Amino acid sequence: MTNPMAPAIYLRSAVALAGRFPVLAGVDLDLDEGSVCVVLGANGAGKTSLLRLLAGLVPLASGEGAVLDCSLPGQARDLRQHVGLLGHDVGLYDDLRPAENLRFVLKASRLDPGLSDDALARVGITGRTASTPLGQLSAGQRRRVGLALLLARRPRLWLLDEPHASLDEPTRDLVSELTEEAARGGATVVATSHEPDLAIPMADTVVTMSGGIIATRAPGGRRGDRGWSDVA
Amino acid sequence: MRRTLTILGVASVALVALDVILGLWVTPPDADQGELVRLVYLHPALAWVALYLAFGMAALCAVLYLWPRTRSMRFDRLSASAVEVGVVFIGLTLITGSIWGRPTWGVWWTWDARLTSTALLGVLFLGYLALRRVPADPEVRARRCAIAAIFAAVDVPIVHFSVVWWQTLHQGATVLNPNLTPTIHGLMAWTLLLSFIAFTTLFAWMVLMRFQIEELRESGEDVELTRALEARRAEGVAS
Amino acid sequence: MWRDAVLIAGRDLRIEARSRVALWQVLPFAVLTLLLFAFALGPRPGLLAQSAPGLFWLAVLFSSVLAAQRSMAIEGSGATRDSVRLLGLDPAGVFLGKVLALLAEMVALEAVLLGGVVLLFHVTVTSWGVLIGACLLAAVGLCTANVLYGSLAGEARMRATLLPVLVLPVVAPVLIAGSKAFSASVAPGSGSGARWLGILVVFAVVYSAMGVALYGPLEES
Amino acid sequence: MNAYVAAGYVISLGTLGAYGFSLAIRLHRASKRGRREVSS
Repeated sequence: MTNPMAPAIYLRSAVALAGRFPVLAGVDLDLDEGSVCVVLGANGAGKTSLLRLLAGLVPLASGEGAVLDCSLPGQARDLRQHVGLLGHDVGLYDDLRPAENLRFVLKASRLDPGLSDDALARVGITGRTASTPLGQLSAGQRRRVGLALLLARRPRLWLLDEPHASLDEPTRDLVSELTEEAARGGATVVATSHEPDLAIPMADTVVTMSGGIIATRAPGGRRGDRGWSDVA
Repeated sequence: MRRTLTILGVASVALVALDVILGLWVTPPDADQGELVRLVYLHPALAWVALYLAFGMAALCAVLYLWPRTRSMRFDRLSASAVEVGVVFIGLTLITGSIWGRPTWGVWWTWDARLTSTALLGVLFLGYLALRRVPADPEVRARRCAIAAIFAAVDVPIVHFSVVWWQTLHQGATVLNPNLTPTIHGLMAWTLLLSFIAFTTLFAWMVLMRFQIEELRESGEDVELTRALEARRAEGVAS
Repeated sequence: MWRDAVLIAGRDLRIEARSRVALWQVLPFAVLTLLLFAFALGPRPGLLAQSAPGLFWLAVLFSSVLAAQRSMAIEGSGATRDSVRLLGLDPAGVFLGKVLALLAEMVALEAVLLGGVVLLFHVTVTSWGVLIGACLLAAVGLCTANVLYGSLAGEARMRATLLPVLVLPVVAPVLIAGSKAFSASVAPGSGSGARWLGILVVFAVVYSAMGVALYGPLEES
Repeated sequence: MNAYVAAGYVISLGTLGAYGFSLAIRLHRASKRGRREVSS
């Protein structure tokens, strides 16, 4: 496991490019293992690109970076297996049923496919919805399947892109609950959001991004189980 | 860099001019082909540049780009330049080939093994150029094009053998079409050699120019990158 | 590698089983091309039988490109591609998996088309061994080339038009060798079939090897 | 002078000339753009 002192995420003036455009123009970020960080900011500020950089899906064009002891951009490939990314589109196969989707991903990650059933039960995908192809489920239900995937894979880094967007009340509570549970279980969570009132209470750190850099950083409302919280 | 370009340019124009003068006026016509043989100072040289030089270079640069230690965008640009110039030469090889074929076989196009495989390779590298135009991240595009160039190069022998076997069964290459390069000697041989040198230099000049265009375009974009970074940050501060 | 290959092949075939695209779209297209060829060449049986080898392989070629478009569509773009890249599968395994899935569809397609050609074009095959061998080898060659160029062509909107332009010139030798092998299997006793099978073997081996070696960097893009 | 030979030479040299000329123009434009970027 990572030694407790080294931060789970360490970025120094990180730049990421989309073609010729610098979506990330010098990001500095430090996050500890097991902490929850919420990233606020306008559309186009670079929030999603930050998540994809942390997932090792976007090459670090310049600057320094290390996530979960994998240095970027060199060890991006090794980093990916420890990362769970959940965006607006859940990134699974519409023709397959939820359980089949999960079993495929679990087998690919060398995990026991049996985990899929209780993960789906945990997020409330049971009975008829469990046997209808993913394509025919609603956005909320698809998001739940995405969450079930994260639960089953238990990645060390959870990257959530606007997890609360377009969800009903119970599903939103489920998102917050599962995120808290994951962080308590030692996972590091980074979530972007447009709903500060929902996001801040569940976060140790809240940063705002604009113009491809981190503009402000403040502590969030979550009392870390370590009992400290520097009330700025 | 500019100086080498101009020297190469002058040299290639001079050599090609010399080749044309010798080829058209100084060298004697052939015994059985008559004046038509003058195309021999054009067609084989074009074909040599197109098939071996251009696509050999493209494949080599592609491998060098893909090889991690020697990876650099310059090889990608070199490979692309070689393909673009190569496609022009392949077009001319086909045109001069069919012009030469018209009086000898009476048709503009024959399914002669060499012409067919040249045409197929031409289409193959048109696919490369089509792939190159797909908007993508420079590194991603470079990687895709390098792999496409290697595929095409690997396909050359397969295409060659399948077309040659296919063609010989079809209508017997040796019987119908006289060997395109008749046995020649003396001044004609020297001119032929000159034609190879002239067109190789011309090829080198064109590839270098095309490469320089890409370099300048790229360096233009690097300059823009630093300005883009400042603009991006300013955009943040403003909002 | 093989573990991932089986996994990917299973996924692709399961998606095909659910969506039945190959069965209800690619197969009719293949049979349709046979009919169109017949309409083009006219009903005279002698002519059709004589050109049957070429027509069969043209139908197989175009259908293989269609099937490959479908197979690449499964990879999806954006979120789905991201989530698969997060799984850390062995690229060579992914490549072989996709080829195996496409191969299953192609062999079934070739079987149906073979029946179609024999029936519709009154073809009497003497040495089935050469023909079946050619069909299988060519299918491997076609599938490997199609999967490779499918991932090379990249995003969906470009791929529809780019894939045929890229892959058809490359698989021309398969068309040539296939047709010659087919006519060798129809003409009694002419032993030149082996040469064409040789080309098909070389093609299949070369493109499988390149796929295993180069699919990694390809997927990175 | 045989018509075919003439055609062959004219087409080849014409195309090569035109392509070379287009390269020269593109090079000139690119280098001008390159210089303008750096200087501005």
